[in-house]
Amino acid sequence: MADLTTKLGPITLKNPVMTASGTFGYGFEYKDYYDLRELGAVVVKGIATFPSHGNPTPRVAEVTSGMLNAIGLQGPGVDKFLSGAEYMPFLRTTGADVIVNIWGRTIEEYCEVAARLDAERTGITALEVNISCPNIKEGGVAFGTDLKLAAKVLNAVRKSTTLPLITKLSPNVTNIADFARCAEDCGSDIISLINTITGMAIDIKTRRPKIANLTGGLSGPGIKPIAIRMVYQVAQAVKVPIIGMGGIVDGADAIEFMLAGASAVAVGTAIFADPYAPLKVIAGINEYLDANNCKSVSEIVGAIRL
Amino acid sequence: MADLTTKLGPITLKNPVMTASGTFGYGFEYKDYYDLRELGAVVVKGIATFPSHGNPTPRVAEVTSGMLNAIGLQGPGVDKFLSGAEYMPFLRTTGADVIVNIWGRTIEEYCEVAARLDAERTGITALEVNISCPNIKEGGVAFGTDLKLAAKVLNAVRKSTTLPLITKLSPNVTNIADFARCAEDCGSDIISLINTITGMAIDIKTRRPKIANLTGGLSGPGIKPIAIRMVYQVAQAVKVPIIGMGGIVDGADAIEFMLAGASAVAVGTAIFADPYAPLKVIAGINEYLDANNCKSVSEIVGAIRL
Amino acid sequence: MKQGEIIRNTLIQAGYYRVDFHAPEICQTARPGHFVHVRIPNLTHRILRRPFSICNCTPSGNLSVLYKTVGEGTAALSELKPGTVCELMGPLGNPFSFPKADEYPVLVNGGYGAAATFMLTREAPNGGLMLLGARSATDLLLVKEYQEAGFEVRVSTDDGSAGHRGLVTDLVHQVIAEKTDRKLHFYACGPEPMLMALTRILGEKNLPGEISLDHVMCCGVGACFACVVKVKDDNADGWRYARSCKEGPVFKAEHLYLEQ
Amino acid sequence: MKQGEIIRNTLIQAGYYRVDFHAPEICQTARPGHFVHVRIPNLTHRILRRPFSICNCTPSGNLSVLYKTVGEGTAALSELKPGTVCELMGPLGNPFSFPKADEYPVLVNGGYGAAATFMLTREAPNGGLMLLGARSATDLLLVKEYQEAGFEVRVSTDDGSAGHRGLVTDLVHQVIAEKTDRKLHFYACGPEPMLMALTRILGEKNLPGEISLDHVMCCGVGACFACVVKVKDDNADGWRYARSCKEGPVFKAEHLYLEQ
Ligand SMILES: Cc1cc2nc3c(=O)[nH]c(=O)nc-3n(C[C@H](O)[C@H](O)[C@H](O)COP(=O)(O)OP(=O)(O)OC[C@H]3O[C@@H](n4cnc5c(N)ncnc54)[C@H](O)[C@@H]3O)c2cc1C
Ligand SMILES: Cc1cc2nc3c(=O)[nH]c(=O)nc-3n(C[C@H](O)[C@H](O)[C@H](O)COP(=O)(O)OP(=O)(O)OC[C@H]3O[C@@H](n4cnc5c(N)ncnc54)[C@H](O)[C@@H]3O)c2cc1C
Ligand SMILES: Cc1cc2nc3c(=O)[nH]c(=O)nc-3n(C[C@H](O)[C@H](O)[C@H](O)COP(=O)(O)O)c2cc1C
Ligand SMILES: Cc1cc2nc3c(=O)[nH]c(=O)nc-3n(C[C@H](O)[C@H](O)[C@H](O)COP(=O)(O)O)c2cc1C
Ligand code: FES
Ligand code: FES
Repeated sequence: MADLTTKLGPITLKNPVMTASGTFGYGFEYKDYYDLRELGAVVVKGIATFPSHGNPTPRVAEVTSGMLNAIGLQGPGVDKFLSGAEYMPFLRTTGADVIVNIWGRTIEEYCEVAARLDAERTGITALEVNISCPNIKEGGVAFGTDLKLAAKVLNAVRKSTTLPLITKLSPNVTNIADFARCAEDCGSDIISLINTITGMAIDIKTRRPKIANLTGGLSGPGIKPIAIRMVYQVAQAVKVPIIGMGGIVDGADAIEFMLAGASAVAVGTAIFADPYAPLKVIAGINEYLDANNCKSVSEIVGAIRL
Repeated sequence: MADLTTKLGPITLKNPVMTASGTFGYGFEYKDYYDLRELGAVVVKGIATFPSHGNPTPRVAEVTSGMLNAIGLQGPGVDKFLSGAEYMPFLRTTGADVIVNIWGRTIEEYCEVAARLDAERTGITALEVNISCPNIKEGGVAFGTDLKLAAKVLNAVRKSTTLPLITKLSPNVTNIADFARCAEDCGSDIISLINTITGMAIDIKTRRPKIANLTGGLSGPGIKPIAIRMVYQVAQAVKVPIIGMGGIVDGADAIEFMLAGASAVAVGTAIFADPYAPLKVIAGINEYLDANNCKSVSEIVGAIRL
Repeated sequence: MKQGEIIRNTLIQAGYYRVDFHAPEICQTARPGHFVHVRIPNLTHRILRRPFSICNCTPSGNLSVLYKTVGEGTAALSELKPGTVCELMGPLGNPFSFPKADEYPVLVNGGYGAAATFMLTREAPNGGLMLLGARSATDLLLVKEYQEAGFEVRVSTDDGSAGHRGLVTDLVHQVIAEKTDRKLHFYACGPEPMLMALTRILGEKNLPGEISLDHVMCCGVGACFACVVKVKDDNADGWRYARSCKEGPVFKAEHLYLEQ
Repeated sequence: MKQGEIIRNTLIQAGYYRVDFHAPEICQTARPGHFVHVRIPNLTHRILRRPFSICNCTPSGNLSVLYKTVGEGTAALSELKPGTVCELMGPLGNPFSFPKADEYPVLVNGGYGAAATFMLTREAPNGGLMLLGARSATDLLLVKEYQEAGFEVRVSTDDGSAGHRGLVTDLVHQVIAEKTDRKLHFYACGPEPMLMALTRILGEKNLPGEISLDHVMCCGVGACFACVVKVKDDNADGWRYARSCKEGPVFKAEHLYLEQ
């Protein structure tokens, strides 16, 4: 059995497999399935300063080897997240590593939620900044697809907290490496990618979009080759460690991400097919490492042979 | 039986279903399967001024609900294309509408191949300019991911031919609408999209990239939601007609593209699973139109209900 | 993951199938209104589970589902042979409440909704009434089974091929007018327009009811917010989105927030 | 599209299966070295066909394929039951040449390569020699069948569990040394390193041979340039990429361009 301990810049996890934000709720929903400490970390659904209804329904549509979602970041808001029994207080009792995914509609909101979590940081291992949200003040373009806006929000969040910062990149850009370098320059300790790819589906019977929001984010096995490519490109561009995700279903998928340069991975949509998917990924990584005589999981990070 | 006649700016096709460049060779390879005149048009594999070996092997890798390819535009070159028995001379005998996909490594090469085809245009219905090729002179960035380069090449090609011009857009950009507007402004009569999305896959046994070229283009059913979204965005941005493609397998897929705003569609990767796929798509469109009491296929173009 | 071996999987009437899984663990705690989330193994390009109401459970641990083939998933399910083992999550969701001794249960169902309420027949030993709406006589499900379980069944069809010609809500009005001596308690599952119409009637008449809603689901356990339904809330907006997989699929009719 | 109903599909030895399709149209024109491109219906997240050599064809129109389960597609194929109908494209490719009366055919095979050359036994009425290499005795395929068809079979195994311990190319050297009185013509199919070694030997000894290569394919008909192989050419580079689905899978050994 190889050593799965995973060092990601300032943080150390017991293994490299976490849940992808938005696909594992707040951990609470899966508490009867397994001990959350088996996971490298629990990454919770995006948290904002305010409680949020999210988008109108339908919010999801299944597509070939994937799904579209436009949940629209429904959530309890940071106050309830820090106080409600099924949120952070519950997570603290589990002893699991917790990464809190954060978002805002303005730079100020990003900073505020970061600062609030910083102030009550017990049990929080890191913050993950989701910059794929539409910016409302500056014309609705997503923070994560505009380099200048991305730099602004990331610099500001960096000043709002001393917690380890993960920046989660949007794949909906021409050059992902530019955004990775931007995140690194702005003081991110870790980079995670990919978030969902903007897609659309139309019901040909009703002629209506299958997602009330018109477009939604594509996730699942179909996007893996795009995610692997982007993780590779980012690994060539920056020195900070990478959390890779996008379509991971099994250990082999995770290994592929790690060979491309990811130090850790997150399992998202696959959890809907199988809540135990993250544990199966851990087991699969272990088997691969053993079969390949690797003593430590770090040996395979970036170990693609060109 | 509805009227399938399809007007695309300056050209009129008997139906809206063509083959996607690179997936149907030069038509010749499928001549024993069916009469090529059954197709809206045959779009041939990309042609350059020179014969080209293409990339080293392996060039393709199957992935979940899709495939990666880096054929690297192997081809006979324009001279042989115009004279060789299995190329244009064969196509002329079929009476099918023929669209010639063209590419180059420099702006000059694009113009030269366009001019050569213009000069021997008998049987050529239109040219499709593939701008997803890496530019060699200007630092290797793809023409299709840099607005200034795209404008340069498209303006130059426009001056080299009076044949109807289709510009084929790359999906590997932050804002596809910008590129569509650029193509329209540069005099393109029609816009086609999407080309493949850059992806990567790694063999975890050998740790080598599954594509010798490292990255390849992702195609097939998995990319359809991204393609539909981009077709919709382009349809909102320009007035010229659109040829939609990306993951079309059946009539329902084609209808989805047309509702999003495509006036015609191309079937690519699905041909590998079933050479008859384009004909099945035509039949499927017909059935849908009949079932929905549409007299003409044009009725459903852009007919999404918001 | 819990496993369920398919014991039978047969067409019961045009378009409708019954599949029985051997799933003793799920049967132990299953209640009317609960659902199972089924992973369909022979559909490898589809990634989500399919939710189905638990129609019945036998003491020997066989769990039956009645399903209509509407798309790729249900078509693929219908092709599975006995012996196939499926992964099941369940029992999931918030079930119907236990019928109270002093109440008269009135079930209002459309299509396969009849499956969702069937186990209530066990928990209502004094019987009750089942109102079943369908397009046509051939779409009526479980009529004999409800009768055998001691329930009176009244049906309506759109085309008049069986029972009342018209909507099942017409029958609801009739029953309300007729059973003035009973404390009625409604339980319903079916197409959303029917459920919304029923909710309105119950609101107007101030009658208690529980409504089981079918929304597209991903996680099935309350983690993803895919399946939400507007329910009344005392926040500023007067409503919130409740997760129908966890807080539902059964909601109290008076909690549902109806759009104007 | 041509259809082939599965008549049988059985494990023949550890890891190897034989599937018979009823495909009379393909059988009519199939020759040794031809392949069929099979669409595997129960693998809906995989979009490409799988190519397999046509191992044999019966007068009644049954086409058999021997296959090794190496990945998802072949595993899914092995689960198909008789009665399943598959879409087949074929016969595809450039087959082996007809053995000439004055030549002595020597087949050199590794693993399932033995299937690709099997129909040559029909076209070589005077028999011939089959050299078969495998990892171990349990990987040897079709030995009895070749013998019954009048071919002498010599085997080599990596582990010495049957025949010569070592490489099949050792047997090639032996045969060349031994059969100096015959006009040898080689036909080969198997793992690429073995085929390349054989090509080198044939080049050195100036002996004729035909090599069937397995490259990943998409279209199978020469349209996509996925499956290319370097062959000699009189252009400036001395080579070009030939499409192995159309110009191959069988190439003349002397045409193959070997990298240094
Ligand atoms: C709590 C609950 C209980 C249900 N009980 C039953 C039952 O007892 N019998 C029965 O026949 N059906 C029942 N349904 C509906 C059933 O889940 C759908 O018919 C089924 O998911 C359709 O799958 P498909 O692949 O055939 O259809 P497709 O249209 O191809 O499915 C596409 C996607 O939409 C989802 N979807 C489509 N229709 C529905 C729907 N009505 N509800 C939820 N998701 C849907 C699918 O799960 C899938 O993710 C229930 C649904 C819910 C939420
Ligand atoms: C002309 C020809 C004849 C063949 N004849 C036989 C035969 O008679 N018996 C037999 O067992 N196998 C034969 N093969 C190999 C067979 O095609 C592969 O074993 C099979 O495609 C593997 O599919 P998979 O999904 O199980 O493997 P996976 O590894 O999951 O397949 C992934 C992808 O790679 C392709 N692939 C993988 N291995 C090969 C290979 N060796 N050759 C070509 N494509 C490959 C698959 O088709 C698929 O597209 C032949 C191949 C060719 C080209
Ligand atoms: C239903 C759903 C909700 C999501 N919510 C969030 C979120 O709140 N914040 C975030 O950063 N990413 C969110 N994501 C994106 C995932 O975390 C992940 O980046 C993406 O789904 C790709 O991984 P996958 O293919 O394994 O799902 C969500 C994805 C899904 C499917
Ligand atoms: C093997 C292969 C070769 C291709 N070659 C070309 C090409 O020469 N020129 C071009 O513009 N597009 C080429 N394409 C892109 C297709 O024309 C099409 O845009 C893309 O594959 C998306 O459609 P699909 O998902 O239906 O295949 C190629 C695609 C494939 C799979
Ligand atoms: S399906 Fe995920 S919250 Fe209900
Ligand atoms: S597989 Fe397409 S050219 Fe050979």
